[in-house]
Amino acid sequence: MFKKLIRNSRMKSPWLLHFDCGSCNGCDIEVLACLTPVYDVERFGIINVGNPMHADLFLVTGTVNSRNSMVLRNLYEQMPNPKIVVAIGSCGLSGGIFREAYNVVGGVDKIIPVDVYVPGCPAKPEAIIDGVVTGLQKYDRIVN
Amino acid sequence: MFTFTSNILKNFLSQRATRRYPFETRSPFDGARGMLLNHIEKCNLCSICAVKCPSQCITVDRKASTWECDPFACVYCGICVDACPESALYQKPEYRQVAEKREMISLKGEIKKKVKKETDNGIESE
Amino acid sequence: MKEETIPVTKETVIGETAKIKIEGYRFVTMTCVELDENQVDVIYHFDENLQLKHFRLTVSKDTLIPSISVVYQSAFLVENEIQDLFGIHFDNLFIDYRRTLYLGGETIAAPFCKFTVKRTDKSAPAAVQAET
Amino acid sequence: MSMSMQILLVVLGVVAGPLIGGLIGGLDRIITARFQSRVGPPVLQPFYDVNKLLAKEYTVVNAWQAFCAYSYLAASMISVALFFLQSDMLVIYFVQAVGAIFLVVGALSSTSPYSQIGAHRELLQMLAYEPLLVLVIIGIYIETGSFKISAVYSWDKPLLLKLPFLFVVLGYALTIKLRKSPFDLSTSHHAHQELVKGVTTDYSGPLLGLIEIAHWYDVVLFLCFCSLFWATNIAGMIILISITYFLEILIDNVSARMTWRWMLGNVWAIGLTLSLVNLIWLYQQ
Amino acid sequence: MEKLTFILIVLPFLSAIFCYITPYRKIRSSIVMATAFLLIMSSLMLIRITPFSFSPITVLGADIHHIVLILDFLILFLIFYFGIKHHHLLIIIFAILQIVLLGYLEYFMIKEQTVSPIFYCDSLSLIMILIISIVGSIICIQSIPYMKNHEEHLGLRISREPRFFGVMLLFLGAMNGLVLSNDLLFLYFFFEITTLCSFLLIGHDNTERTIRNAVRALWMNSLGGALFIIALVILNSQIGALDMQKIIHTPKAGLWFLPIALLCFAAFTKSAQFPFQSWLLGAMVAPTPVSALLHSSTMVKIGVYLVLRLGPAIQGTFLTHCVAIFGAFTFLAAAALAVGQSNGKKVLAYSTISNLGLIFACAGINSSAAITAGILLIIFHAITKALLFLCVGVIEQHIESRDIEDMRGLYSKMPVTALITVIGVITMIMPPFGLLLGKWMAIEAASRNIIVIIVLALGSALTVMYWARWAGILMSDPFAGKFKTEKQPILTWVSLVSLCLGATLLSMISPWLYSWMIIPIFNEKYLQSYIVTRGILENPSGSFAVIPLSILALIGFFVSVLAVRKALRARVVPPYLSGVQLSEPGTFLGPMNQPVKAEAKNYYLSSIFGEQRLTIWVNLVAMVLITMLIGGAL
Amino acid sequence: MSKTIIPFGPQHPVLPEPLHLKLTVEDEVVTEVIPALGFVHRGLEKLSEIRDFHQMVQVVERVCGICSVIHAMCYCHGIEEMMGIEVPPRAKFLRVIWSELHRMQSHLLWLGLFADSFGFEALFMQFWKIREKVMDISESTTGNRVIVSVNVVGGVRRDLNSEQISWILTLLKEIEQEISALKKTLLTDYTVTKRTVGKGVLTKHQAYGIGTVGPVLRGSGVVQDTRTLGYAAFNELNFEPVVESDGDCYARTKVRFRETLQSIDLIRQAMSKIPNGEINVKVKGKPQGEVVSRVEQPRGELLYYIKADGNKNLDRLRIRTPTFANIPAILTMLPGMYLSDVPVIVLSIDPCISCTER
Repeated sequence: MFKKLIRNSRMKSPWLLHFDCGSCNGCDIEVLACLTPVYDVERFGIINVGNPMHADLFLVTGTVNSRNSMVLRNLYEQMPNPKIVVAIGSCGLSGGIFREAYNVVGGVDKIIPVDVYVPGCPAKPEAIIDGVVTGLQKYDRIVN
Repeated sequence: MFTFTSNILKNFLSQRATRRYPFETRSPFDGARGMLLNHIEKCNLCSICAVKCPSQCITVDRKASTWECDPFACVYCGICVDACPESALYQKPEYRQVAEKREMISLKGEIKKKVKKETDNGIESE
Repeated sequence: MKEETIPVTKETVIGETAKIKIEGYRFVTMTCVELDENQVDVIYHFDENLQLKHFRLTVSKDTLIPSISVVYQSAFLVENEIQDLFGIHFDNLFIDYRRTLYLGGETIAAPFCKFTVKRTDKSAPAAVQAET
Repeated sequence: MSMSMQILLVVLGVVAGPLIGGLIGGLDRIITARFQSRVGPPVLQPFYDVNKLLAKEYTVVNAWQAFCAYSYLAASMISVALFFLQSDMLVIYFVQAVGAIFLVVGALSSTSPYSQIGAHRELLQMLAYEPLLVLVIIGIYIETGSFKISAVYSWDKPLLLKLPFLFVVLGYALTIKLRKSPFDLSTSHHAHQELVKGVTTDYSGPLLGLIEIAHWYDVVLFLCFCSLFWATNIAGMIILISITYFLEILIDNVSARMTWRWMLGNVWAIGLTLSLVNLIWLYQQ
Repeated sequence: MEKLTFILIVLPFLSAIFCYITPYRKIRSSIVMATAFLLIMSSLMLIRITPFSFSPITVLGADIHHIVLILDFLILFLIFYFGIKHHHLLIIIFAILQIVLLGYLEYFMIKEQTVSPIFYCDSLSLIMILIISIVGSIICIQSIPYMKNHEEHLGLRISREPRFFGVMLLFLGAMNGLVLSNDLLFLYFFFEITTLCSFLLIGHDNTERTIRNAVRALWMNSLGGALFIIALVILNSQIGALDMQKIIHTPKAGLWFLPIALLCFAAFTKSAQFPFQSWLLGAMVAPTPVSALLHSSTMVKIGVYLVLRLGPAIQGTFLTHCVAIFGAFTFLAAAALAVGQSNGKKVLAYSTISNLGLIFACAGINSSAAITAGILLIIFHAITKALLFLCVGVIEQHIESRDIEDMRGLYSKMPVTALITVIGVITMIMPPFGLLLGKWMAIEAASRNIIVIIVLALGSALTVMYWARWAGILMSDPFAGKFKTEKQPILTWVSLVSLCLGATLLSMISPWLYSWMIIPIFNEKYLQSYIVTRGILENPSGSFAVIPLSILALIGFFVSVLAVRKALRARVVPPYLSGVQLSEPGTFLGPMNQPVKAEAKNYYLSSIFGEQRLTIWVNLVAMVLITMLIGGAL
Repeated sequence: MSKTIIPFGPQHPVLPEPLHLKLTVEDEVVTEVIPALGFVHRGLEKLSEIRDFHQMVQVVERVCGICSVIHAMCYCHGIEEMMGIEVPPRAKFLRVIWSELHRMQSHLLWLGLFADSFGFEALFMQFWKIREKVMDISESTTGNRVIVSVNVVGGVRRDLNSEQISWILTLLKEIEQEISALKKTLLTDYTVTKRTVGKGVLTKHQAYGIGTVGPVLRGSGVVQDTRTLGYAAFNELNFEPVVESDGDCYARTKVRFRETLQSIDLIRQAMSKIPNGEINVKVKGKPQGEVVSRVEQPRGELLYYIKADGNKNLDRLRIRTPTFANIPAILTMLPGMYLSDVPVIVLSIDPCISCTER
């Protein structure tokens, strides 16, 4: 029963960390929009903690470039297990329209393991919520 | 100091602004630019879309007669749809589903021949 | 460009800038354009009451260009950017990032110089080492 | 009070404390969401959060953090237990201060400037509210003639009638302790602040869960202090607490976060003046 | 009885002479240790025979009065000499004033009446003796390795250790004598010895700075001496006897309060209260054992001891209110100034002043609860502050800095000392330890005094601030893994650990301490304030459950220690640095790809609590309060 | 002194974007600021060498998601000027409508984030609630919420029908009412003004001298708004640049708040004056020459330098974004301020780092 309680709690309280890893802001503001009254992800217990030490869910938007890949890896390593990474937007998935630019390494999955990909340019808030939900299901599978 | 009180009390008493997605879904607006699909039976494999695509995510191989699109690189601009001479490409108003793995759309078409085929089942995992 | 463009040289650029500042112009930005293997155009854009004025400085890439951040301090940012992207150098910068404003250690030397450097190999994402 | 009765009360305090605290936290979040015309989380959300945190990977920046987190929790627990034992108010005040000090010391043990600055702001917050709390206790003492909570419960008139200003002063302390705007300087419940999460920045996983539980105890303790102002009947107590807490949420939602300079100046100036007025009035009688 | 008092007072004098003349370090160390042992033993044996009084006629075959008189003049002339040597006008004036008044008192006023008894020992004296003998001895023991290290560090060719230990032991004897004296002339004599010892020890290192500070200490303490002797002259003319007990029990009339007020004033100078705090701050240049012994745990307590002694005489008067307000003000102001300091010894110095202020406030409130609070504060402050000073001394010799900022992450360098320091700090500010018990009593006792209580409330919050941040940074990063215990001489460990145990364990038995030692002090003027049941101190208005809280604290402590053991196995992550941290601990990748060390310094709020900013106002207020005190007495 | 060195960003909850500031703080007073950029640098100007000038429209839209329409518009103006294309009048008006809608959503976004930077969460929520209505307009008229992608060289891709126009007008009315309801709090509340008034002051002289643009410049009392140049259809609309004189964060807030209302007015004017006709023209040939194109972004003046030599790929594309011009202002404003004011002041220039670094 205790295990079930924890499992239940984990599913109901994913705290998110959002890192803009070089996106055009489009996906970022959609992530932020998720927190606002119209989408209100706090319904699912999600709060933006802004601190890798507290987070369970890592939302990454944007292309990875040579400088921020270090930051990305640092943040990922600082998060305590279990954790889920959601890459958001075309840029986060593959580098998007900037794939061929000289300072772009590529998608987020080149640096850290990505659990859920949310396509879109930019991904809509609904898609981000879907991504989080899918992520949680995966999280549930991983942990239990 | 408490100038905001009336606003929040009004909020407290009135309807919430929240759309309860995913329990209630709102139908998408007409003309919303969502996922890119190809009526491959209409497609002529002319590769205009591949040339026009700003993101260069479409590859057309006329020899192997395949039309490939990297959905994770598509930027949903709709330029290819506008450019398609056969109106084979179109955008659904919904966005593409989230995925746990990388995907690649690879469709087998034929030049100037029309084949009856389902449109949506061409998605294969890489 | 339809606006007035004044050619300047490496020696006169500071003086001209100082003069235009006295006239009430405001620094807008600078643009660097590669002309060929050796030459670049550095275009200075100034503005007064929405009227633009440009300086054009044509120099070779190895020239040490005097920084106008002594006149318009805010120019340091764009000069650093040009240093990064074109590999040319400015003298006497307000804050000199020494070509680290945008680029990390392993990125190609001067990405915007198309005549000298070809496209980089994107296949292997280089590991980022922080220390330089 | 018999021994068994005392033990019962202690157990009640220690067990009910976090339950009530968490529930209040959940209600707080729902009401806050309503104020912002959102739906908000389920009422049990704080429990989910803490449960999840306790089950997370144990990571530390510095093992000393663990000592501080446990000590904070212990001190908060003891202070609530002492309250339920109807003990001496000043002792309770000192014990809860121990918890706050350990929170600060734990935050100082990390080299992250965010945590360090958070710790110093927490100290400044303590500097702001602790004198006020002492004065509130003194006010109650002057009215009832005893520092013991049992004496307050046996007092036949509601204290609020005699100590209205001191109740406002306690409100200041409560706002600071609940980490509500405009005083959520050292850490806050939402992360959008210059100090990330301030004192709790470098706590993670189970230790953060413990700190959250300790915070619930603190909240309960301070609300219990509020309830002393209408100790004549239970209904009065509950109504008073509810109104006070509702006002706290309201203030949180209608004000921006201020700076500690403003806090020290404002809280001391207004708080001390109000307490002085109230105390002098009490002495006159 | 005679033997015990002989050991307590005269033996240290003799040992001091031996220490001064022996050139061998080993012999000197043995003398110091033997004296320390004897002092501790005899002070413990004194417990059984207290209270007692006795009047020796001769000491070592000579008339005791003559010896004291001769030595008294000798000391005054010495002070006069130092005044001339260092060209300090005030010292010269005060010395001459004292010589003249003492002569006048001895030869014109006192007419063959002997004070009886000369020595009187009640519980208050006993507590003081225990503190002096035990804490003082431990400090002396610690100074053996400390001074060795100190001199090696300075690279002295001729050791100044004989002088140092001579003065230290001399001081112990003088302190014991002071608290036992009932004859005020004796008291005055010992008072002057402590002044001289303080001067000699502050100036021990013989640099320009130490001498300047020593001279400052000398003139301020001479002022105290001068006030003392004026008070004696007036007292003698009023009641014709310089007998402490008689003063306390004589009904008051006329200008009665003036000498008492002057004695209080003298006490303030000795306890370095505002505006005389500067000598104590300056005294921090002395070797740390000196600061521990003279300037925190014993000598500065003379002032509060005097006022507590005189307490019954001024009960219920305007004077006592003045003392209370003055003390409370000092408590607040010194705490505020301590917040602005980053120098560890200065923080300790201000904290000492602040605590002395609190004790003065207790003495001024002058109810039995307040007196109890005052005495508890004296006991625990002496132990804890000695401990902290010794810790700072050890740390200073190790890291060559006394700045708090440099002690950041000390745990990784010297774990045991850091832990002991943290325990010391914890005993300063947390229940159920003795100092907080004292503070609790003080606040409850002061609760009817509106000005005092507000000031105390503010001051106690400030106190927490400067202690907590110090304790915090000692345990700062990096903490991962195991560290080796640092190497220290065995005597250092003995002294640190014994003081540490003293501070913690004595707190646990404070209820019994109260019933054994403090209750006997109360007489017809004070009603017994607390009753002790099952380790709970209780009175009608409040209760402090010392033993239950101690047990809970112990449980909490052990749970926390277990948690640390568990945490040592946990994954260590770098602290949050906005994601740009590098593998080097505490550094981040800054602009221009340069590694930058993230630093976070404590807040000293120098714009609010800075010394330059506050001192002048604080001194001004203090002078107004003292004027009020003297004026009120007239 | 008690010197503290803080890495502020790149991951920091106050900054939605990765800007790194090395802050040196003494007792919470900032003494030195050194910014570090490059966390978003993609090098998209360089993409003009491998994408043709039509495709570059979509690329420059993604310089910045918050003002994508205006980037594309500026780029298209430049190319059109170079190639001598006359855009149909209806397209010009549509460009005005969408760019002003974008300005509105950008300002609402900023007002929310700004409220958040001084810890006023409820106010943040209200602004973002209103903003969703603007996003709905975007989505329904163009097909995407953020990157609307309506501009092409030679005109626009989508048209508005009369039904949509009347729907937009009713929504605008609601939005106007809701924004006005927040005016009192944003501009007069004690705690808000305490945090904004007098913070990060730039005098008129300073603001002009260090080359700031947009609301930062206008907040310091300089009348300069690129829209007065009359690009697109702005020459046919009636408006005055919004100017405040105090030069502090409060003045900038006021400028942006008033501009939001001004945008509503401009959209209404544009909708009432919109002519019928074509929405784009066919583009023939290749661009050649050198041109500087300027428009007013929500954050200020945006400048494109385009050089082409007759190929389908551009020779050089240079984008000077408003934040790039405003970053030196941060360095001027921050020293001497308290640490708690840092987010407020940094946000007061409305930083868009992805613009700055491209």
